Amino acid sequence: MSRTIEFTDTEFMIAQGARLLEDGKTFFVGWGIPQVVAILGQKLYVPDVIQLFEFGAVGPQSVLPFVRGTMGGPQNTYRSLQWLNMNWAFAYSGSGYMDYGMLGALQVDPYGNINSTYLGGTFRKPERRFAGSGGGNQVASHCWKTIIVIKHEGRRFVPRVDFLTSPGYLTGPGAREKAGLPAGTGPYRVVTSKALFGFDGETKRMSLLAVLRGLDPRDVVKDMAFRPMMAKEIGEIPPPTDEELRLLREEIDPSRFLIRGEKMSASA
Amino acid sequence: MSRTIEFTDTEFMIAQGARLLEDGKTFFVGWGIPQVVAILGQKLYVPDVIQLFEFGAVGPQSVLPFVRGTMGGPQNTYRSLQWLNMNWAFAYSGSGYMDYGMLGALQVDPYGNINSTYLGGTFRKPERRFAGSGGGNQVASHCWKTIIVIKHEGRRFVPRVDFLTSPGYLTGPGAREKAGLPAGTGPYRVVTSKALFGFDGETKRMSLLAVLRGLDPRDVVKDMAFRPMMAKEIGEIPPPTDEELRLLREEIDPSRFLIRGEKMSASA
Amino acid sequence: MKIRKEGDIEYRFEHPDDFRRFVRDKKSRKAEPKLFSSKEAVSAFVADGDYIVYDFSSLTRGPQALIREVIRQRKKDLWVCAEFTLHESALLVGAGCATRIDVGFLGYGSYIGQAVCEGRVRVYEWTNGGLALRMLAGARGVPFLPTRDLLGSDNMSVSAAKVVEDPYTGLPVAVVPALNPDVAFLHVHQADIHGDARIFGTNLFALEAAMASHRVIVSAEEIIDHDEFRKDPMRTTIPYFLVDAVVHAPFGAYPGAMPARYEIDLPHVDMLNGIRNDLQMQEYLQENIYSVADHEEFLDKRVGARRMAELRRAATIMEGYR
Amino acid sequence: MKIRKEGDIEYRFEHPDDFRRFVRDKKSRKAEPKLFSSKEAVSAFVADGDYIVYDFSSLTRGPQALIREVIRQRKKDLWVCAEFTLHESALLVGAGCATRIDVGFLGYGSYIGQAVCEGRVRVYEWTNGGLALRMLAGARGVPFLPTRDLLGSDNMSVSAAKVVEDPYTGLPVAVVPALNPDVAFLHVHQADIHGDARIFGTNLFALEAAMASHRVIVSAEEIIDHDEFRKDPMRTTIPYFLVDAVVHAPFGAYPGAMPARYEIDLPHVDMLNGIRNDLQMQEYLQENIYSVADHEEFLDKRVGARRMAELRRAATIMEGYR
Repeated sequence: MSRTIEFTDTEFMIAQGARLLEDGKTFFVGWGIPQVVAILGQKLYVPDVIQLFEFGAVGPQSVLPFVRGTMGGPQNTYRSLQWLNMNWAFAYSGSGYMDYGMLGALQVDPYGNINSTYLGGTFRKPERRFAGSGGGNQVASHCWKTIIVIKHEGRRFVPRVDFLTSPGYLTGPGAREKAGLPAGTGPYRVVTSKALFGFDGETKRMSLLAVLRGLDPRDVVKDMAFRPMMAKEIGEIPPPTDEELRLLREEIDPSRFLIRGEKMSASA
Repeated sequence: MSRTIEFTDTEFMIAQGARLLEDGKTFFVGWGIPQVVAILGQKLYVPDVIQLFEFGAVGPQSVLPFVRGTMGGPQNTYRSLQWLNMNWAFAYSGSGYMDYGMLGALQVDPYGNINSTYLGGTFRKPERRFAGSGGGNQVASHCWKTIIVIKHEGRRFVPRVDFLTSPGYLTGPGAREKAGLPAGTGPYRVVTSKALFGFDGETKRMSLLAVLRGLDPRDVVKDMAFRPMMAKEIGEIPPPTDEELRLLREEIDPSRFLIRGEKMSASA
Repeated sequence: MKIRKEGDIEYRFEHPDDFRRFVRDKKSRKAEPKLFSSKEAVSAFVADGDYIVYDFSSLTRGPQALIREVIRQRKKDLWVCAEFTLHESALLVGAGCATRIDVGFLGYGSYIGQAVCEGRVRVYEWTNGGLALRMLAGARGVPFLPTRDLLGSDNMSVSAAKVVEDPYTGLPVAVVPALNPDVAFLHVHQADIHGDARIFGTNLFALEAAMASHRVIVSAEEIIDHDEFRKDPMRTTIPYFLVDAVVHAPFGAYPGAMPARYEIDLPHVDMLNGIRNDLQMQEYLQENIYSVADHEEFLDKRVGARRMAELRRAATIMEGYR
Repeated sequence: MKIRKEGDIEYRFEHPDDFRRFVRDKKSRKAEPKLFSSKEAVSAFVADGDYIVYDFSSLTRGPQALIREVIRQRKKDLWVCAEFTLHESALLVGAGCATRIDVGFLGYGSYIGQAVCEGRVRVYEWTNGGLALRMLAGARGVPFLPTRDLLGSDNMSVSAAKVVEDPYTGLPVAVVPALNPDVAFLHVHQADIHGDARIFGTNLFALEAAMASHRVIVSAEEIIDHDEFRKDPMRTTIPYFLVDAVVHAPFGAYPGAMPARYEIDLPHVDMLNGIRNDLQMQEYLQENIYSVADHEEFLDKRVGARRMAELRRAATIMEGYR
């Protein structure tokens, strides 16, 4: 007999992201939801992951609860291996020491290019303006594998991003290298609030790998403004576990500021 | 009635160098005799001078006695304002914060170009090989005014250095700027064991400013392998004072390792 | 010539020789007392049209007292280096102080985004890494530095970053021009009256910014004896001869946190982030900045001893900050 | 392709992508115990033909125990980055280990100068600042960095530094290629068994070299608990994932000084500097290196507890070193 689990889309996105982390590896963590993904993962699955933050915290072991909005505060830098500054943080990534990068996005295109700058209009006259790159451009340029964490809203998946803030595979195979970006790097996974995407080895286009248990893959992709590739077998992602939800709700974000979202449910 | 002071040529060179220091200014200090000049000056005349060493000691107040050969040891870095590293040291000089540089030399030419690499033969087959630039090239390139400290031996003053290790005025007026070196910088004084030289504002050629009391300027320049310019009035430099000699002999270098040299005398 | 233009792109750039001359002629190396009130410091060293930079984040060790004083003095036409910061940009634009922003990170809250859409402020996209590198170039006295990012992105077209061919590999490499701001604001844990300063914890580019900027204003939670610095040179973040003014400003990072001193005032930050329009912005500015004479009056009348004590008690993580 | 040639000039250069791939594939990020004897560490991580770098000076915190072990193992054809060092180059050349030297500072004593004159070792002139910058480029993963020195000097013709036109000012600027050594030796005050390391005092480019090098051997006066590093992250010089081997080597900087631990053994250094010919060199090597099994036996039989105690007592300056 299977139970039904209730959760928000954000909770699912964070939980499935946390399960992707690889222990004993280095993660360059972007601002916002990626921080929560890294914290959940480190507490639950990958204690020996080394987080890096652009302001120079190397290997912190965060104190809970997570203080929303903050990055450089004492909670998020607690028990670091080393405290440095921004130019050193990007030296770690520039010289190849960062296995993974993890970033949020406003929009993403089939090649994993990220827009976090503006939506609609032009650069000088945007319809809606957002934060811009921060250190995202460096993270997406330098890290070996970039994980993009993004809400599963069709309008966020566009054939061409309004502004290319942080590079994915640009225009396709070989384009990163041709532009001068470090060889062998690029987007690796797109973690959404419904599904998980990878990138096809040949075409470098986004490819659906798995969906939340109970969802129909065709429904998952039908709102997307581009047609992703489909893996041979589409996997099924279990919903957040009790322990993931407990940790998120009681320890990481007791004010429920970050983990709120659309209500969902799935069988445990 | 004047006393006669007895001293070594090295002691005179150090003492007259120490008197050149300007209080409340920054000095990038090279290895060896320049260190002793800076120590004597700071103890006696310019307490608020800020010394900088290439290994990243900013503003030390050295402990005596001076430990010969050392630069980075605890004696020479005592009570620094800041301890950093080499790339930061050359950032201080690169961005214009170093008023003076002070360097030794094997050879110097009329434009104040310094050789500290080899003498005779070719680079690949030198007759005598020495230490090379160290950080001297950076000091002579970046600092506003470079002071060269060199024994007054005719063969050290050559029309053209065997190897241009650290730049003076290169081939003459405008040459530094044309090469891309920071504008307005260059050699300022040459302190020797007999005399003091400056550089002519127009020709940028070395010019005799003063000699040790009792010496004849013509004798001082006659051994030099190039003919320096002569200032309109050649000044007279008093010999080391009792206090300079006491400090050098009793506190700075009690083993007399560094201050030994040819015996000289002059009236006090 | 401190502003250059290439096509549509304006950028702050000063020939390294010009910056060097400023450093030679206008920056004293003397260990003199430099204690100023925030009013005096901002009045003396910040002019209309200046390019300003600050370290660190709005929520952590940001120089908030100095920013508020800039607003109180109604400085005009500032160009802001908005690296890893949040609401300062919104306040400076909302108050009519800033007209250009190098981004960085332009967050958060909707007010600043709206201002960009309305064309009330011009923005350039350098990215955080690009701005940090520009600051390092400015500090080293070189006209540019190369990097293997920015490449292939649209930031290249809305900044003055360029692509050059690496002379060793032939690879395309991005280069960014040096940045030498007019003024740097640094809020620190400890300073002496000459300007020697200590920051505990990480920083963005505190030393780079201090070295690269024409003028440096340090505000400090605590003023300590000069001798303390000489006893422990590894802990010096900034030596005095880079600094023009020292302001004693306890709670100078409020409403942000000062690590190991006090925590963030989250309700106040929420109020800031909730600003959606000019009416709300002007109300905030009136209440928290214009209507009080200075930082001290702001603390007394708008924060209060009780709240400050609470925030101090909330700062329980001391480990590593000393 | 780690050695390049332009005209007469050989230089060590690795494409940044190749170095990055090495870092990805061959450098573990796991916090594993890495305690080695100096014999094991040098045997495992130093190969004939390697390019080696060390921090700091021969007389201060130099990795002398590791250098002696390299000589004891009679490594061949090493290329040495001789920055701010003194007698190591002479010993490595005298022992037949090193055949190429990037200078730096090639001092002192007459032995090494004589070896250059006789063509027993090839030298290239990068200057101290140039080598430090090359190391920074290697650490940042960029193929080159620019600088406003070297220009106009003869070093340009006996190194692979080049002059390029700055894309912003048109100024001629010197550029130096990145340096990614095979092995870095760092002698530190404290390390844990994973490789986290602390240096007290200044350094040349300890973090740059650790980040830029393929392999990093840390020798430490003291092994401390990992937790100590996490309690005080500002004092970490090198984090463990850059480090391949940790050697516990008290008196590892002897005959040089370890600040706040022991002083220079000046008579021993004078003996070193007095070496004028090969006979004297071979005698020195035999007596101090070949004839003892390892660093510990060297300390017991050639230095002795009494002398070590004297040198410890002579280190009276503690201020700032903690």
